[in-house]
Amino acid sequence: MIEFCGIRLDHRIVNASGTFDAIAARRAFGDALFDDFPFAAFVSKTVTLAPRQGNPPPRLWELPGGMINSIGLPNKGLAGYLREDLPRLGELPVPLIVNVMGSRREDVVRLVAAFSERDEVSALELNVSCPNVKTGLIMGADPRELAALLDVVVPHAGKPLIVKMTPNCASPADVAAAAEQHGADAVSLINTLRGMAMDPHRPGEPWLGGGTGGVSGPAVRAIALSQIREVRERVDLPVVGMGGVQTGGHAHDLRELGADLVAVGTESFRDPLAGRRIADELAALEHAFPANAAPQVEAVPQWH
Amino acid sequence: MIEFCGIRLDHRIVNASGTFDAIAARRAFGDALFDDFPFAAFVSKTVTLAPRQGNPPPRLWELPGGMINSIGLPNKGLAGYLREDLPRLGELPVPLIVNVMGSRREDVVRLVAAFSERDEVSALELNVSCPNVKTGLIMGADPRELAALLDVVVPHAGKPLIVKMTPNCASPADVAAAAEQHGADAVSLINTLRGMAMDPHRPGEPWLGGGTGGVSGPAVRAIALSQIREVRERVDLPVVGMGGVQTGGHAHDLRELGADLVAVGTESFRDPLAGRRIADELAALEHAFPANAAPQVEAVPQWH
Amino acid sequence: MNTSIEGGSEVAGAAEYRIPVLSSPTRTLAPFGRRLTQLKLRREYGPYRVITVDDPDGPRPDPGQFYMLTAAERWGGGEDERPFLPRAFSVLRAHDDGTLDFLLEDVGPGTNRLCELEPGDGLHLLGPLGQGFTPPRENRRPILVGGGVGIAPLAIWADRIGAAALTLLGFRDAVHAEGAALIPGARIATDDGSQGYRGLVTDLLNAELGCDPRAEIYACGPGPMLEAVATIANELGIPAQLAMESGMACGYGACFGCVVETRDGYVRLCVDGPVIEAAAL
Amino acid sequence: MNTSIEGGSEVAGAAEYRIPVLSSPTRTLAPFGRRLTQLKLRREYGPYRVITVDDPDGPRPDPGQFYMLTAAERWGGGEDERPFLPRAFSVLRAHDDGTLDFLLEDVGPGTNRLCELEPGDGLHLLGPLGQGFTPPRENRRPILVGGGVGIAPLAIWADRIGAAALTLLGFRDAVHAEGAALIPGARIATDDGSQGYRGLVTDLLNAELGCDPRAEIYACGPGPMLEAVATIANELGIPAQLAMESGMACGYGACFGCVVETRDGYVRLCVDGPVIEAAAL
Ligand SMILES: Cc1cc2nc3c(=O)[nH]c(=O)nc-3n(C[C@H](O)[C@H](O)[C@H](O)COP(=O)(O)OP(=O)(O)OC[C@H]3O[C@@H](n4cnc5c(N)ncnc54)[C@H](O)[C@@H]3O)c2cc1C
Ligand SMILES: Cc1cc2nc3c(=O)[nH]c(=O)nc-3n(C[C@H](O)[C@H](O)[C@H](O)COP(=O)(O)OP(=O)(O)OC[C@H]3O[C@@H](n4cnc5c(N)ncnc54)[C@H](O)[C@@H]3O)c2cc1C
Ligand SMILES: Cc1cc2nc3c(=O)[nH]c(=O)nc-3n(C[C@H](O)[C@H](O)[C@H](O)COP(=O)(O)O)c2cc1C
Ligand SMILES: Cc1cc2nc3c(=O)[nH]c(=O)nc-3n(C[C@H](O)[C@H](O)[C@H](O)COP(=O)(O)O)c2cc1C
Ligand code: FES
Ligand code: FES
Repeated sequence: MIEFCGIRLDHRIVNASGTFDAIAARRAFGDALFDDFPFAAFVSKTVTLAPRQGNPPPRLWELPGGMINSIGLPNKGLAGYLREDLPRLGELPVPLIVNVMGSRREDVVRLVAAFSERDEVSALELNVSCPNVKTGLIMGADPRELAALLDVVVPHAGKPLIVKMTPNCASPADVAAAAEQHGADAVSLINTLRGMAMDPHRPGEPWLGGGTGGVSGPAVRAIALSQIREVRERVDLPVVGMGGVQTGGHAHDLRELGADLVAVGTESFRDPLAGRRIADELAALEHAFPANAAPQVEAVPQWH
Repeated sequence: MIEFCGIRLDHRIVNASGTFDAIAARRAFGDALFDDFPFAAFVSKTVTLAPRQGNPPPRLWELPGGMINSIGLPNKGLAGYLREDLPRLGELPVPLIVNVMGSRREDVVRLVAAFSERDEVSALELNVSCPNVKTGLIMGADPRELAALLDVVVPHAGKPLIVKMTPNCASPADVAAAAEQHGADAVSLINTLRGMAMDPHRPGEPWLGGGTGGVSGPAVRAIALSQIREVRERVDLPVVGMGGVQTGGHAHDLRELGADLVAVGTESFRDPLAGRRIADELAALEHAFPANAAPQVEAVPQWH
Repeated sequence: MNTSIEGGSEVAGAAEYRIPVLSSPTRTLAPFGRRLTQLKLRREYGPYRVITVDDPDGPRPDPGQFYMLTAAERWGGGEDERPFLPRAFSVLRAHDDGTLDFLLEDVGPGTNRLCELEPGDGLHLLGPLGQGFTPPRENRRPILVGGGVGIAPLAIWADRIGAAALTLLGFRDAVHAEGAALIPGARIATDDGSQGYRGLVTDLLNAELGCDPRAEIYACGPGPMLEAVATIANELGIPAQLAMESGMACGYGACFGCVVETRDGYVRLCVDGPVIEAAAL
Repeated sequence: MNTSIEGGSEVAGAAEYRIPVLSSPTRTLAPFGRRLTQLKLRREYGPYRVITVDDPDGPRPDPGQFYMLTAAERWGGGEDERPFLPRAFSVLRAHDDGTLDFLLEDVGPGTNRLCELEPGDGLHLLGPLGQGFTPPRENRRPILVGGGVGIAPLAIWADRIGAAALTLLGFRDAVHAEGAALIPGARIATDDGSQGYRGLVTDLLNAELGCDPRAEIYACGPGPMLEAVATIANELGIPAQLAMESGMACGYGACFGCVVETRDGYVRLCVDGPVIEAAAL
């Protein structure tokens, strides 16, 4: 048993938002899913205030050691989610963390307030990778923008609030510091890196229906390591580390850098039980080499 | 024959700064290097005002489809470079583009002014991936910071000035727009993405002597495509596109997105003649499918 | 509209009859987690390859269900350093000895690597997944329509519904038509006339429906063929169950990457399909 | 200091004699660009593998020079989806029929893939690269000291300088010592004493130098062995040419990744080495 933001968890592996749908998985695997649930907590896909159908297909492109997705955050919207999904997710054998996003600060407040009232929900994850329709800035890419958002949202958060940072920014450490100073309870990173692919059959045209997409998987692991380390060195908040984790060794690397929890995303597409395997491998490694509370690594030159 | 910033070039493939050393290559291959020089122009490794020895080894880490380097910009410094290297580079059969960097605006001014006076030099590339020692901001990650730098540098630039952008920023398009408005003659992108690797033999310790490094190669190509496209859609400046280019097809993709020149970096490590092969493959493709002046792609949602 | 994104029973909406793929009681569940297994046998049928894979612990799949396959070794390092993700394949046949047959066409790094596998080589298998075919509605005779590698799910379906089934298969040419040997008694059309009827398999279908429209169509094949079948079926108001394809990352509803557009919005083909009613499109 | 980064003749500096690897007139140049060639033969020597590669168009390499090798197929897709970059290997021998021998030890995805290659398989080859050994200074007898796979450059060097050369080789055990067959007449030490002298090859070297210190040492092997050799040589003021290793991306001076620290600063091992004078360290 470990504790994260006051939530008791069986182990340190959770799913990355949007990479595991417990409701669909139950349709495919039945109750076997519950008997051997791979994650210590379940993180929902991003929920927005209004329903979203998502981007037109194709939504996937495969990379060397990874993929690009332009799913476009399909979801039922707050009302539909509260009505249809939350009750079913309440049946899960592990704590539920609901991931929310809005392009207006008021929207985020409404989402956070609504989920804070529900007992099924143990914590909230705030996806700040979208632009603020008013300022045009990506909410999570600019420390001031994030601070302003948190100042209006935090008072309405009745549950621990995890800020899901975007890697598409100049200084993740500055953003994390803003999150810490303005009342976030934890940060999670990395989200996907903006990327695109060309259509092999139509020269000059993008492959993805959404034009651009987000890069994930082992291909981004090196970038995740440095952003997680940079953030860990700056803030004392609990950190959920993710980005290309495929093995207990990868998870242990993040633990060594100071991540409290490790999220598994793309690897679950290759095996729905990957989270369980990684948790077991990590447990074995933590037994062999206990992870350091603080990272052992010194400050480094920023020039390459 | 094509033209770029008033320089006449045989084709559209150049080397990426720091990935080909013509002087060392001549020691390894002799004059055969000149008989079949792979690039239409030669871009130097970054030159700084003071000499730099670079980062302690190990400096390399291999990734799936790419690598991380923490070379640390070793160079002889302005004086040594002018004295020893420039005369030798003057013998090259192609135009020379000198890449410079400084952490004080005055340093950049001195570098730009000094190289502007030399006939061996056809253009300057300004590496803005370093922090400004005064403001602490990465010079190329923040539009205002870059604007302020260019305002003092451009008046001293007696040659076309190419801004080598950093991909580690929130909005490459905003940075490119600042470059355009403040007198740059072209932009080049992408530089390496900040990344790191853990030492397989020492748990918790970074592998690279420099701690973190820069990710390059095919692993970053998807990210390069989207940044180049984003920039091309915003500015009218000539664009030098790079990032994981391995084939004429990859180069043609960048041309389709509106890149004027394409730079080859990491692929040259796999074969010093890669640039020549890619130039030939690109020529064949441009013959088959002429690249569009303007990119055919429409604006896209920023959400994934 | 948006509700259809989670799939589930809402989708039927205005359709003349409920979409069985979404409401059908019979969906064979997959064991949770991928299984490491072995290739036992491989055979060629013209340009196609049939691989027989051990699956002693798996359940018997429904016709029309699919599996996600990954070679246990060297999954990666092919063209463009791919593949990385698993690949989806309809089950061609399930045998009593607990083996499964799959029909492969080498079109890229994933299928290429799977076609390389030799008896004894390891592969990972997840499934059976998705929603398969459902029996014809009363007094409708089943007509199976397949194109190219798309004949795979029709073979196991033909086995199941037996003699009743009339099977029409289309191929590029006689070489590709060697695949037809997998469904004895099928009528064949080839684009170049090098075997059987010269023309499109949908011509054969039209002829059949001309004689007697009280049929239910089961189709699998290239996109354009399925569209043609859907148009024919919808115009005549004949039910057609289409086994469709789309690019998939996970195969079990996790990534939302495999959506196809239906009149009710996007549905995930891996959980709400791969068999979709033409009337729903 | 910084000037040494570009390598070149400045490095010698305070050293007792100029560093020949940096000033030597004899460096065989590599043809520009990698060449596609074929594996002709492979043999086992205990845990080591010798591959013979066709190189009709390449020049004859200097002893101590190296090549960058890449398998033409499946370079990638191994452990961690690697390798991606080419790998550096000293030339073991160059034959009159235009073939080259390399000695491989499987330590990771790159060497593993190269060890898999069979006669007829393609590989890319760039070289010969770097600066090799230079002849002993007058009236000094050459002593060759090798450890493990590090015996490779000593074989071609022994061929060149002939009978004069005394060769001392160290291995983990008798199994690894099978590699010694590549240099007939060599004296052998093993860590576990399972063959030849029980102990370190540097003990044999010390004994030799005890009898007669007028020698020049040529060494290649694991880091600790080379350090021990350098210490011995520097203490006795005996010249020692060390064929060193470091991680390389390009092999021809392009990446600045392969530096080793010398008393004059970092030098690129691929252009200023791989043979470095112990006195320069
Ligand atoms: C439910 C279902 C059942 C199927 N059943 C069968 C079957 O029984 N037999 C069979 O042979 N096939 C079947 N398929 C199709 C099979 O899954 C694909 O042919 C296979 O995934 C192709 O993978 P590949 O790596 O060989 O080719 P890919 O390289 O993936 O090429 C396939 C197509 O994907 C696109 N593409 C190209 N590069 C990329 C990239 N980097 N990322 C994403 N897309 C790319 C192109 O349009 C290309 O034409 C089925 C598919 C589904 C969804
Ligand atoms: C001039 C020269 C001559 C050589 N001659 C020979 C020879 O004759 N015979 C021979 O067998 N070898 C020789 N080598 C060594 C050989 O080049 C290496 O053993 C080889 O490059 C290892 O590659 P690999 O993929 O098999 O192993 P790697 O996985 O590269 O492992 C080798 C070492 O690299 C480090 N490493 C692990 N993962 C990574 C990563 N992702 N990125 C970077 N480093 C990593 C670890 O420390 C590991 O121990 C020579 C090297 C040089 C420089
Ligand atoms: C298909 C897909 C969908 C995703 N959807 C979401 C999402 O809805 N909300 C979110 O915050 N992150 C989303 N992500 C990002 C992941 O949560 C995670 O940050 C990222 O994939 C990096 O982890 P990985 O490399 O292990 O996949 C998605 C990622 C993928 C691949
Ligand atoms: C080993 C190495 C050294 C580099 N040195 C420099 C440099 O000195 N200055 C610079 O502007 N970019 C430098 N770069 C970045 C490249 O110029 C290029 O922007 C990047 O590698 C992406 O291109 P690629 O994927 O084709 O390598 C370096 C890249 C590598 C791999
Ligand atoms: S393939 Fe992932 S949701 Fe269908
Ligand atoms: S290996 Fe690239 S400079 Fe030596």
